[in-house]
Amino acid sequence: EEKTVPDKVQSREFPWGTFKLAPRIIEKLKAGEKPNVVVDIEGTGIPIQGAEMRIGMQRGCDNAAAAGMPVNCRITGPVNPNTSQQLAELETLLNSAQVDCLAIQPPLPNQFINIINKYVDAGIPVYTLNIDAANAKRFAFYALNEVNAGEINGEATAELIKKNGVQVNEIAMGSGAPDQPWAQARMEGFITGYKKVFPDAKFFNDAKSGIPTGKNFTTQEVLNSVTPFLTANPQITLFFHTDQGVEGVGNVIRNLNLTGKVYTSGFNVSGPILDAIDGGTTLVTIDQGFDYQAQAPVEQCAKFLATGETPDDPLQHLRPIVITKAGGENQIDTQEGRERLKRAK
Amino acid sequence: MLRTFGTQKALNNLRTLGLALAIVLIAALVQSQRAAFLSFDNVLTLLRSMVALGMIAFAQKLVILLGEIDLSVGAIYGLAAILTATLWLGGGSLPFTLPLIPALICALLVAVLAGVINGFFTVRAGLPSFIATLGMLNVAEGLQLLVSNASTFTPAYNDPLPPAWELSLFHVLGGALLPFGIPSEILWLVAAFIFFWIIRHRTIFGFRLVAIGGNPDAARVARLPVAKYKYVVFILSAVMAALAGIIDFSYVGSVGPTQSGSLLFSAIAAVVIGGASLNGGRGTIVGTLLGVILLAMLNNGLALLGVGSFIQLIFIGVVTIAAVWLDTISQKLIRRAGQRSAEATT
Amino acid sequence: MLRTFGTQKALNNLRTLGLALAIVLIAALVQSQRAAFLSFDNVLTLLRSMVALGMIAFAQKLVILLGEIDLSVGAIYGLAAILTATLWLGGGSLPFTLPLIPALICALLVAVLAGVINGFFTVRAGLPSFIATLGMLNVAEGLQLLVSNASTFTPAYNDPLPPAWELSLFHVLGGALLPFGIPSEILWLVAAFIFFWIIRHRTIFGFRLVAIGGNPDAARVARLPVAKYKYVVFILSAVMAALAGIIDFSYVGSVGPTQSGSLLFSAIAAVVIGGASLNGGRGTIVGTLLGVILLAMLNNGLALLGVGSFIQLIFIGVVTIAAVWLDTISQKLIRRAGQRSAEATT
Amino acid sequence: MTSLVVSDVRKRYGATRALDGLSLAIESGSITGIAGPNGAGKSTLMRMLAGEETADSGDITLTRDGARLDEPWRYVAVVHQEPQVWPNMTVRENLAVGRERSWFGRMEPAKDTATVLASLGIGQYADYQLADLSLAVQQRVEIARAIMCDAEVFLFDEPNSALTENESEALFATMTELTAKGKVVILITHRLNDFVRYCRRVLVLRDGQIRHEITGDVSEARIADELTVGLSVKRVAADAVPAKGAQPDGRHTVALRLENCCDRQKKFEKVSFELATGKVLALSGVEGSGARELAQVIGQFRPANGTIATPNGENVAYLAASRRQTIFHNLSVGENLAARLGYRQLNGAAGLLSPARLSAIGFGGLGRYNVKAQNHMAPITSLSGGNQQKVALGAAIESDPDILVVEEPTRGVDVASKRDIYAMIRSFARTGRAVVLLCTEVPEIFEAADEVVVLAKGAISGRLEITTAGDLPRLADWIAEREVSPLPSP
Ligand SMILES: Nc1ncnc2c1ncn2[C@@H]1O[C@H](COP(=O)(O)OP(=O)(O)OP(=O)(O)O)[C@@H](O)[C@H]1O
Ligand SMILES: Nc1ncnc2c1ncn2[C@@H]1O[C@H](COP(=O)(O)OP(=O)(O)OP(=O)(O)O)[C@@H](O)[C@H]1O
Ligand SMILES: [Mg+2]
Ligand SMILES: [Mg+2]
Repeated sequence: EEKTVPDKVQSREFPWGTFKLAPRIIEKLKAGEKPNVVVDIEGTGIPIQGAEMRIGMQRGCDNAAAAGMPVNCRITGPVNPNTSQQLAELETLLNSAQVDCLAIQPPLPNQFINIINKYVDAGIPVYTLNIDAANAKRFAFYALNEVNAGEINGEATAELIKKNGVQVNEIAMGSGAPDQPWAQARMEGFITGYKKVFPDAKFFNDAKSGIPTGKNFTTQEVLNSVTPFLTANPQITLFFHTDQGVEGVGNVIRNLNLTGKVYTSGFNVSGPILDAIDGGTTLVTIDQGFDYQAQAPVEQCAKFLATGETPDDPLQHLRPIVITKAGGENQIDTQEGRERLKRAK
Repeated sequence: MLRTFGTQKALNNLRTLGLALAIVLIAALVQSQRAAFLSFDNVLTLLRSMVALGMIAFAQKLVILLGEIDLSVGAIYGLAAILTATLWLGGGSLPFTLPLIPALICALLVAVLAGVINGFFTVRAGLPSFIATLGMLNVAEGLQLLVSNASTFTPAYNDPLPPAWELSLFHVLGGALLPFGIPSEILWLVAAFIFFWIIRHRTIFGFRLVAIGGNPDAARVARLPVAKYKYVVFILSAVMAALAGIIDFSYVGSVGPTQSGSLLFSAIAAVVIGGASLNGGRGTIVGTLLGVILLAMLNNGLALLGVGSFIQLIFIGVVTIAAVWLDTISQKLIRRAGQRSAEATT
Repeated sequence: MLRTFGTQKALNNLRTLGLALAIVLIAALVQSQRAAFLSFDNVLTLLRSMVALGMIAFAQKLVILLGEIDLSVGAIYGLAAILTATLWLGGGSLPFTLPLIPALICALLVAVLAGVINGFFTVRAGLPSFIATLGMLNVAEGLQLLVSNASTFTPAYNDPLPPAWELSLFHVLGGALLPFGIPSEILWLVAAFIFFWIIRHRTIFGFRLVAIGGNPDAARVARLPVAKYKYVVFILSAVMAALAGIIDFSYVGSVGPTQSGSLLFSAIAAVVIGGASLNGGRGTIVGTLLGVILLAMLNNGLALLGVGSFIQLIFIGVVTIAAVWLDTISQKLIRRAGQRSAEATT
Repeated sequence: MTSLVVSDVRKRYGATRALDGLSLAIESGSITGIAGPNGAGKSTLMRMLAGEETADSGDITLTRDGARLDEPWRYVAVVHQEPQVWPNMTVRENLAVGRERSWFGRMEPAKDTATVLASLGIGQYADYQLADLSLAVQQRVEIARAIMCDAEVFLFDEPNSALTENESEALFATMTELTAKGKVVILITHRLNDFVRYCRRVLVLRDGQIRHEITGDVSEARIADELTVGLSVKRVAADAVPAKGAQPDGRHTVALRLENCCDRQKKFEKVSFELATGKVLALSGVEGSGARELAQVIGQFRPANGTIATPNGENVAYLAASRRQTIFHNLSVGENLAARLGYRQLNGAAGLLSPARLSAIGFGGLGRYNVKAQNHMAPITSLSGGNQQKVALGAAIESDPDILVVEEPTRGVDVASKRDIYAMIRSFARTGRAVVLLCTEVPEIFEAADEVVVLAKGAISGRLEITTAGDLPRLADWIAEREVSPLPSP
């Protein structure tokens, strides 16, 4: 027997115009078949990010089923960032009508506007995650606010510096991808946040000229570049790293016997990062919750296809998970960080 | 049957038969699983995904024919697009902007310059082209970042918005839809194939490239213009990469730095899969096209089949080897048959 | 001065003089800007950053000496580390775990297998080694991701924690500090250099590799064991890559699936910078070491100087070309001087 | 009427004076021969004339009908000692390289390709890739390229070293035609007989200078005398050369047996014979007769069907004809000599390769094989063609095999060294080992071999003890007869 598909699902007004759900999807919903939700991300093999997003997708899928809105879920995308391959894959998926709702992370902000619009025009709802295409007809965007997250990190770091009475002479900032907008946004935010506490803080570099620490985001590369940098610049006593390379920075501080003299803060979690926080070399890290970034749009897809509900504000910022040694207000401690890590495995 | 053509010449034309066979096999397999594979739309998508790779691979073919290599193509692909974007739209670190057409010309001229520099260091300074073009790769990627200031450019949403005619002209380059929904980008692929096929098989230039690549010493003794030809080929390679970058920019609608991904690697792979020897002197443009098709089809087919991205890699590795192996075996069989038939006729 | 050695032999030993000169120049330049450059600690850092690259480049040197290429080294580097991690610690997609030593043996055996497969497709199936190892690259990267499930492994925080003796044994492999704070990893570099130098310059194996690479046809006529040697070299290359991956894992303390693309590229670049020809038959291990030093020093020096990332790339490109150019010029000069001194003595 | 004048040309390579103030004047009208021992500077002179290298000093002038021609090299066509051709292209394409007649379309050589190819006996190979063809065919392609050139001066550097008697004759007929058209034709060869038959003037080049000129009555003896004048190198004493057919203990044992052996590509079929120790066996036959392929099968370089048995597991050394297949161009002379050796000969006390032993082998080899080189560390590419050949052969002999198979052992080797090589091969056989030579020259068979086996159309058409043939002309007749028909003529 046919299920009813609410009008809100079949057609909906957006600031950019009217969205009409593809007839084949309507048929599918009527027949009670499970719709296909595809999460297409920039790099499925990127350390931490790839694995967490897969986990988040699965959790979103389970939650949707538990809420009575079962969907099929699948994660796609090149192993490494590769614009043309990702684009070609998206086109192929569209041609073969395999997607009933798309959650996508484009390689750069506002990239893939055309293909996103093609999906929406073909009657497929699209949500973006982690990296936005604000000019496209996407329904909503799920991510950290990078500037804001950087700011929170900067402020939390500064508070700890102040509390511990540490002398900070000069602050350097580095990144595996200092050219990327997200990295620059975090550095920008970090400066703002830090200066809230120490308005006169001296920065070695600005947000546009982050120290490069290796394109592949591997710890080896960070070791090879940050070790000589810290050796040559003894006045640097705080190093902010925009991504999981903070693990390598913690290693460097330990290897150079600078524990207690030089500190670092950064993004992402791993065993060594949490240990470095316990050991005192690392002050703050922000768990970006990649899993939440993938989970939210999957649940939203299921919800939209079932009820037609979608957020009015397209910017759906997720709250950054701040990890410090002791935890605190809006923060979690390393123990809780480890729990999260274990759950993610 | 084989006896009927008999001559070595006809057999030479079967060089890449095994590869063609492999492609047909793979296509049949995918089609049997997913009917959408050979749909009109998907074939267009497939062709579209071959454009940049094909343009770059054809030119790389000529470089490899000479026994040289051009590692800078991916970086120049990106640099040309970034230069076009920053010159035209502003917002990078350049202190001035230009209208679209001069911006395009500038980007292409920079590519020509890059080709000349590659040629200079290979021909005059006598460096291995691997080093000369590796240096250019790094320089071009650095310039890309420096010029763009690492930002992303989207003509249609730029502030200030370029004139409408410029936007539509730019769109026509690669993104416009022709009748039947054919993206204009595909025309470039067709044009490039014809251009390079003629260059390779029907001009004195291509003929001599084969000679130079086959035996550079003999070519020098025969006073072929080896140095000049190398310059031309490096310039051609850089210009094709730049063109590919620009039309991909037009098709995608936006561009950022370091977007060339695995283009360099795939282009060289396509050339080698297509039967070229990295030592030079061997291989056809049709072979390269088949190499490009194989790689593009594998990506397309695996995406269609919804194989996980990790298993995709394994598949791609195994199928590439299998296809080239099939090609090698079929070549051996054909040659043997040819020798036998030649014996019979003499 | 030149007169005193005079012979061809001595001149041959000066082959890479220009490169050594370039390295000294760069070192002097960086040192004049940052006194920390030649500090004991930074030299250790520099050496440490050369370990994996060096081990892989030395073995790649032998592959290239034969006129072949091994593109799979980066992927095998990653695969070996991931295999060790998942087999030992669990948590990947493998259904069982092993104690440390069997896990290490397994990882190395897989590398041997990869080398044998590379050898098989190159030698027996007659594919270009570019294709055979490109296939292996994809397969190994796919396996890496598949086996690890793209997660990260940290022995010291694993749950369950491995026995303490295993942890310290593993730590000793690459991470332990010897007297004067020298990381044990550096010993591997020294050992690898000595091992490969002896192989190349003081064994019949190395002597014949040069001959085979110089003229494979003549090698076949002379009945040198071409096929066997190719197998051995591919296996050696895979095993060195695996070892490098494992000791880097030990030094870093954690491992995730890496796309070690830049390692492959750097290794080949180091070999070519060091004076090898991709056509085979030319180049020394010392040359390769100099190539490795140049690349590592550039990265280290630029990081020390705190140059922005965009300009770093441009620097690396320009300096690589300049260094090899200097080498080419100095080789020419030396040869000319040698001829002149030979004339003078007769 | 064209004339070529070379005055006081000098060229040094390091310490080697390849040309040391060489002067000569050559007029069109007849073939001029240039004779000289290996490393005398003949090929260097050719390269100067063709503009492939520039002289350190001196002048080259070319005048036609009294008018001086600028850039003389533009009017020079060369047949190089080592063919400069394109293995990746077909024969026809090879002829077109550099002389394409249009810049667009299919590249075709000049119209008379077919006749030229036919006159050289390679018409049927026009569309074959050169890489698939033998050295002999490649050399003919090189000749065709030169002949089809519209030049004033034609230089032939050992053009017939891989041609049979008949083909040589055809080539010389062509050369004579060229002289009749008023072209300057220069011939370099180590087959003195060719000078006698086709040249009325022979210049003898030694140590980078023209040392002597023979005109009118050109005889082998006169040239040979000139060539060996003042030869300081120790010659193999005549009485040390073993007599033909002599053997260590008076008995020949079987070193290798072929039974019903067929080539995989049917170059020969059902060949059976035995190879005896202590003897030098020559294989002979025109290109395509299967003789070369048989030599390669015996040399274990070519796969074949049927029984190939070595009763005592004899090991075989094989030497190909083309130096492209025998010389390691990236190694020094000494390393080339040692390239086939193993652990026992090369390893020192530590079980590692011993540089001292390596250089001892190189040093010894230079003297033993009479190689003219700066020293054993010189790159092999700095040696003249003939000296490279001596090194290649030396390397094969150094490896001390039980069966030695050599294609064209003295290709490009001078008269004096030829004698040494024959002596060496015979002493080698006398130590109880077997030697197989693929010969294209009857005099070589006569001088070096104990026995000859002739192949025609893929089958053995005759086998003869050289001693029973008597003299050289009778041997030549006997072989020529067998080369044409597979069966004894009725
Ligand atoms: N497997 C194949 N399938 C289809 N076309 C092929 C195949 N192999 C070769 N061709 C094409 O057939 C045509 C004839 O090839 P051929 O090599 O004979 O041309 P050519 O004019 O002799 O070129 P060249 O001068 O390079 O030898 C070429 O255009 C070639 O690209
Ligand atoms: N490129 C080079 N480098 C160094 N020495 C060279 C070079 N080319 C030739 N020679 C030397 O110059 C001399 C003359 O060589 P050339 O090739 O002209 O001899 P040739 O008379 O042709 O001898 P052959 O009969 O053996 O071919 C030889 O001693 C040779 O070693
Ligand atoms: Mg052809
Ligand atoms: Mg010569």
